[in-house]
Amino acid sequence: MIKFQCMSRLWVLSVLCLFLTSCGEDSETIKITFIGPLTGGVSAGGLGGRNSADLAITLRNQAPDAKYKYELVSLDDECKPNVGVQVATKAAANKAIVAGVTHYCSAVAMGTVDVYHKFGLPVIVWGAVLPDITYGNDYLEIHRVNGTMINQNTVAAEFMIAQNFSSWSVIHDTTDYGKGHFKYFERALSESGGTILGTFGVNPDQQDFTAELTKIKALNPEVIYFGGLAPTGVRIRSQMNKLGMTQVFQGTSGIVSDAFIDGVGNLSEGVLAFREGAPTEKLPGGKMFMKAYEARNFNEPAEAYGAFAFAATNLIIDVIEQVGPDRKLIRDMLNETRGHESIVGPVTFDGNGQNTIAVITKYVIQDSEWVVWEDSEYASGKRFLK
Amino acid sequence: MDLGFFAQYLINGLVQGITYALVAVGFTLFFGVLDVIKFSHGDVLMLGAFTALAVFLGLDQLASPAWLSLIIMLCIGILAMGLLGALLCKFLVLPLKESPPLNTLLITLMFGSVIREAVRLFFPNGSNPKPFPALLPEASINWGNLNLRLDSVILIITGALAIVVTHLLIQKTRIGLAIRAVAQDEETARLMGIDFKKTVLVTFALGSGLAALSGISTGLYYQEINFSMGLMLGVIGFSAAVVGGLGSIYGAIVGGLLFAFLQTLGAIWFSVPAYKDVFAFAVIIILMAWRPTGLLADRSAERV
Amino acid sequence: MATNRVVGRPFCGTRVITMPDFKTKLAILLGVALSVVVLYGFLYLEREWEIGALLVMVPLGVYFLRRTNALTYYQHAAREMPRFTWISFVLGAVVLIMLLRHDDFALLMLTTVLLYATVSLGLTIQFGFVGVVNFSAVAFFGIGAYSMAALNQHFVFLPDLLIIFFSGAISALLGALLILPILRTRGHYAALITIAFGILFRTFLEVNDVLGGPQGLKVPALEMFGWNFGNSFPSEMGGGSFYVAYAIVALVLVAIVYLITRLIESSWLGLNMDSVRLDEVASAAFGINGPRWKIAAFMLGNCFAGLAGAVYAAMYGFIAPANFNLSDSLLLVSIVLLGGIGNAVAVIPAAFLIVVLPEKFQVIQEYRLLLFGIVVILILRFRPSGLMPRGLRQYFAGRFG
Amino acid sequence: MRQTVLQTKKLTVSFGGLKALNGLDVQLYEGEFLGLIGPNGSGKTTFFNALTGIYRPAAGSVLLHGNDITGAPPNKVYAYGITRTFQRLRLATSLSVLDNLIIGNQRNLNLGLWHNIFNRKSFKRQLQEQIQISEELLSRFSRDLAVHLFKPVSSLSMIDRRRVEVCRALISEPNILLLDEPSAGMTPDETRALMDELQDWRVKYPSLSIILIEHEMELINKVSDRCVVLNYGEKIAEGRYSEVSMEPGVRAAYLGED
Repeated sequence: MIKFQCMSRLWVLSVLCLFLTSCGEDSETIKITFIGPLTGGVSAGGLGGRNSADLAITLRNQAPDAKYKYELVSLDDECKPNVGVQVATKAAANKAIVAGVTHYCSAVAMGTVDVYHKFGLPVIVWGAVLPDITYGNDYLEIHRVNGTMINQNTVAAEFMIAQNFSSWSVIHDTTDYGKGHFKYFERALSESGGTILGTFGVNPDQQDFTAELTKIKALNPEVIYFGGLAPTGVRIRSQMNKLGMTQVFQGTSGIVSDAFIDGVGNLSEGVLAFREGAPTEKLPGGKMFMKAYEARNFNEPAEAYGAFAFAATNLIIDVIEQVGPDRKLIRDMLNETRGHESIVGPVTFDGNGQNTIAVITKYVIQDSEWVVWEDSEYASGKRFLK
Repeated sequence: MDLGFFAQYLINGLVQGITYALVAVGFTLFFGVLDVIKFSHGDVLMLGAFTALAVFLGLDQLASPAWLSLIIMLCIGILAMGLLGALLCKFLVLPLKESPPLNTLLITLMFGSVIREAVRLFFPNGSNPKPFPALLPEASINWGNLNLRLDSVILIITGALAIVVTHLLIQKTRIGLAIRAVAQDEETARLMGIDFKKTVLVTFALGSGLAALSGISTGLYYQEINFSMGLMLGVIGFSAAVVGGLGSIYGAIVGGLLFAFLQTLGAIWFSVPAYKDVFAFAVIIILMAWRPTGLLADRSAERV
Repeated sequence: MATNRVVGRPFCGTRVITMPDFKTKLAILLGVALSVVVLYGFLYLEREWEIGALLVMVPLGVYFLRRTNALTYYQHAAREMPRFTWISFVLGAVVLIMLLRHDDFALLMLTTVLLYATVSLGLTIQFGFVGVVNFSAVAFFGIGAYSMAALNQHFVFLPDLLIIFFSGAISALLGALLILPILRTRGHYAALITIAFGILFRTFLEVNDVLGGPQGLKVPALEMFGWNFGNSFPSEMGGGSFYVAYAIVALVLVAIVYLITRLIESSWLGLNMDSVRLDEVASAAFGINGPRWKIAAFMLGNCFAGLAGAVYAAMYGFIAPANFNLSDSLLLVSIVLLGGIGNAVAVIPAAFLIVVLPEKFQVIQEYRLLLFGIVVILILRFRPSGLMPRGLRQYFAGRFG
Repeated sequence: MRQTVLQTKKLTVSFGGLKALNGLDVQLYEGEFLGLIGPNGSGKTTFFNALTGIYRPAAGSVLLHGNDITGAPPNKVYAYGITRTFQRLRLATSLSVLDNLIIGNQRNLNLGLWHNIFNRKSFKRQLQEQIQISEELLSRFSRDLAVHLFKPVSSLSMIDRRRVEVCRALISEPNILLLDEPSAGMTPDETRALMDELQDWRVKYPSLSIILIEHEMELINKVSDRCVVLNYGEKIAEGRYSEVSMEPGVRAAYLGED
């Protein structure tokens, strides 16, 4: 019994300690938030982005000429709008956080822009591609380094027509990402004069696509356009093989990742995809980024949008170095970004905060590697699609 | 419709249906002995596939021939999941026997999400889909528009065989007798000297082993596995078991095939194939209203 | 003899604990104060080691309280004076809201907890009382949310308070579609029907662009009693986040729904529902119309979910199909089970755990759901019937006549 | 001649092809104690289930005071004043004794929303009334049992549970009581005690008619006014136990003699 009393007193004491110590002030670092999906189905992209943002912060903290010390506050939005609003509120309501690098999933970004506006937190979107995120509002706080799906699909459609393809079948997932891509691709294609033979909206969690593919087989298009992310894309490309289908597989930015090649294996040869931004590996800064990323030994690869998260974080830090840690000043300064050099090419924000220098890079998989089209043996005529 | 395409749909549906049926048999077994839903079933399936993949990657370095690798993968995968199933039962399911049955559901649900998150985090680069080796012969016959592959045929036969063996195990062996006795009436079975705990553990091991088998065959068929593959398969397997009639192996088979059939039909009918799940589940709701205890469950009157 | 009886008196072994009135009241107030402090701390603590310490301290604290029988005493006190307890807890919640009035995020979480608790109370009636399992709670929550969005868009003239009620009603009415299959099936079979409905609902919203499709819908802030809920409180009113208004609306909602649930439980309605759950055949033999109670409970529970969904939509300002997954339904079911099935009070601490804990685990980033799963497994393993198992029915407060 | 309260005419219940009851004619008079005997599976419980509306008869009719109530649902049958007990106890074990008894008194409860939710004063009055009735009823059966009124049924002994089940059937003061093997799981002494208590009750309510399913022949002999013997869903004999038990057909079917 004595032991019990002793223990309970100890307990009360330690709880008091806990409260008292947690009342202490935070250290003098400048906080930037990163928000993306760290758990659940699309966490691969989110973790790649988180690591890249983290890398940007670490590199800057190591730089001798940096004025401030920075700290990254990473939050998980699970790719769910409601959780996104929660964490966005958490970040935006925290006055210590001065800016954010936010969102991979478009539906989440759509839900949170109001929150950032309300609390005045300037953010740069690093991965979500729905045009409405920047163009659906006139909030000064919202910026985006990556291009939208409009740019991507215009380039894609024109390019494919130039390669003498004329008929498509579309498989897209029914999330905002896949549906949006389909919408803009269809629009671009009708302008360029291609035809879509059939469209198949599918559930991204779906495992088996043989029924849809059999239907496509009957339509016999030249190209299968896939709007969606790597996991679904891997399944579809593998299952095409099951049915003996040899159509050209054209994807969107969502499949530009090593995961796609790893998942598909040998079948990946000749798969096409398009991504906003200059090819990371061709810019001097990009090479440095890839090397530094490698050196950190992260558990996860940077994925397609890691470079954007890195660029966005760096852009924010550059602005803070210039104007100091003040949300309003950062916001206004960000809006004046013109031709800022980054690892994804120069960044210029238009009136809506959208990066207008929409470089779209065309990729093709050659020998299990994403190769920029212009450098590939396909472009030089040594290999042929199909 | 062209006959070739028709046959293609049929084969696709059959492979899927057999996979669903294998999962459903697990649900039916657990329900039979313990009257519980084990919601982690789909995730156990996924873990089985990942275990097999890990084994393969290990064997790959020893350069073992494909058939040998396959056998070792199957053995280790099934045994490991059987063991996991038994452990899960022993430490999480049986201790909750006296509490509300839904709590078992919750604890297995959480266990499933722990497995899922653990694979995602601790399997190297586990948040991305993983290629699964194509160890089955890939020969195929092109017959009109039908592309019939040898591996599909092998998988259909293996799946069917596994179900038949399970059925025989339950109908013809001593342990099968014990399982049936426990399923009939736990109290009486105990009085007859049947080791209740052991029987339940064996059943869980059996069901989980089957899940591993279906996980591995899913991997072999699609040549790709990912950490969330068990989610939908689990829900569909459960639906198949229930529609067929819980407690009946035939019911599980019928339910599995029916579900695959509905999905394929939905994919053919609707211009947006994502409606196929809406369609399949809507039909299921109607079927349940028509046959409240499933299609094949014995509808003996309740004892009053 | 019948005058001085304790009705539905709590038993602790064979001992009946008696306490004088003022002492009971004091004990209740103390408990409320303690809860407010703990919750405040819970919402306020942020850092890694703090959360870790909390995870160790809270179970230890509960253990100490149990060792000293404080919890048993408290339970009895609350049973003796349920009305006083209820009012003090509502006041305690108001105090908590006031304490947190500048902390937007904490208020958002608190309000979410209250709204989830409201849905869980609906589930308590559904499967805690009458025994109809519902694995599509989030679908009805979603129906409420989408009704709010749609009505707000197309019927601008309707006052928001009315829209909230309509949302609840629409939820209940759409739920009526499931009545026939649910009445015909039971147990796991009924569970499947609701699971199917949940998946159906989500896929439908996503594929169809009528209600915004996968991109979701914006929902304007509430406007009630001449106050726009999107506004922060001006400094002459003491200042405060705009979430304060939502928190209060949610508090009023949960308080009313809780009251309704408790009144149902402590009347013949609840008794009949329990009877139907425990043995439908025997109940029928004593004149209880099972289907009638099932329908009533199912509709009422869905109505609660719809009401909560409407407020939720307005507060978050944005809804999308991805908010309404099967996993969210299971989360709501977890709240009821973790609390102790059928116990209306238990829903609130359980909702706190299930909603706030994953949020607290943000510090460990990608490992948070793993840890959350483990914590829930441990709780269930050591409290197999939930945190606060349901006790015997109590028709009236402790003393009688 | 006493008045017939319940009468079945050619009552037939079938499961699939099997006829569990085959053209059964049974009459029950007012205030009578009728024993229903027969080997296992002879259709005794099925007869109860058909009477109380749990099974729907395939043919034949059930007349209550001359009114046809064939196929009425269980809750209607209860409203007509027919209550029953179950062979395997079907009490709500997690509820208190009081709750179980109140469930039995369903037809005297006011289920109105106003009464239950808003007008708690009048509800309280009804509750007090129910407590009093329950207490009186329980103490009639066993003085000790009334003390346990607020305890969960799961904490009671077997005999007490049996008593509660019988009380649940009696509390609404039915006209007809159907007892389905109340002696199952009890010692002979306990059974005797229960039967004595029932006999006391009959003295108070002479118009109550009882049908008793029982395996214990001695018990039937002691308490029943008349017996009906079933075999394979058909009535093979009827009359006083002493007469019936002598009939060769009964001995063959029931007592297993050649």
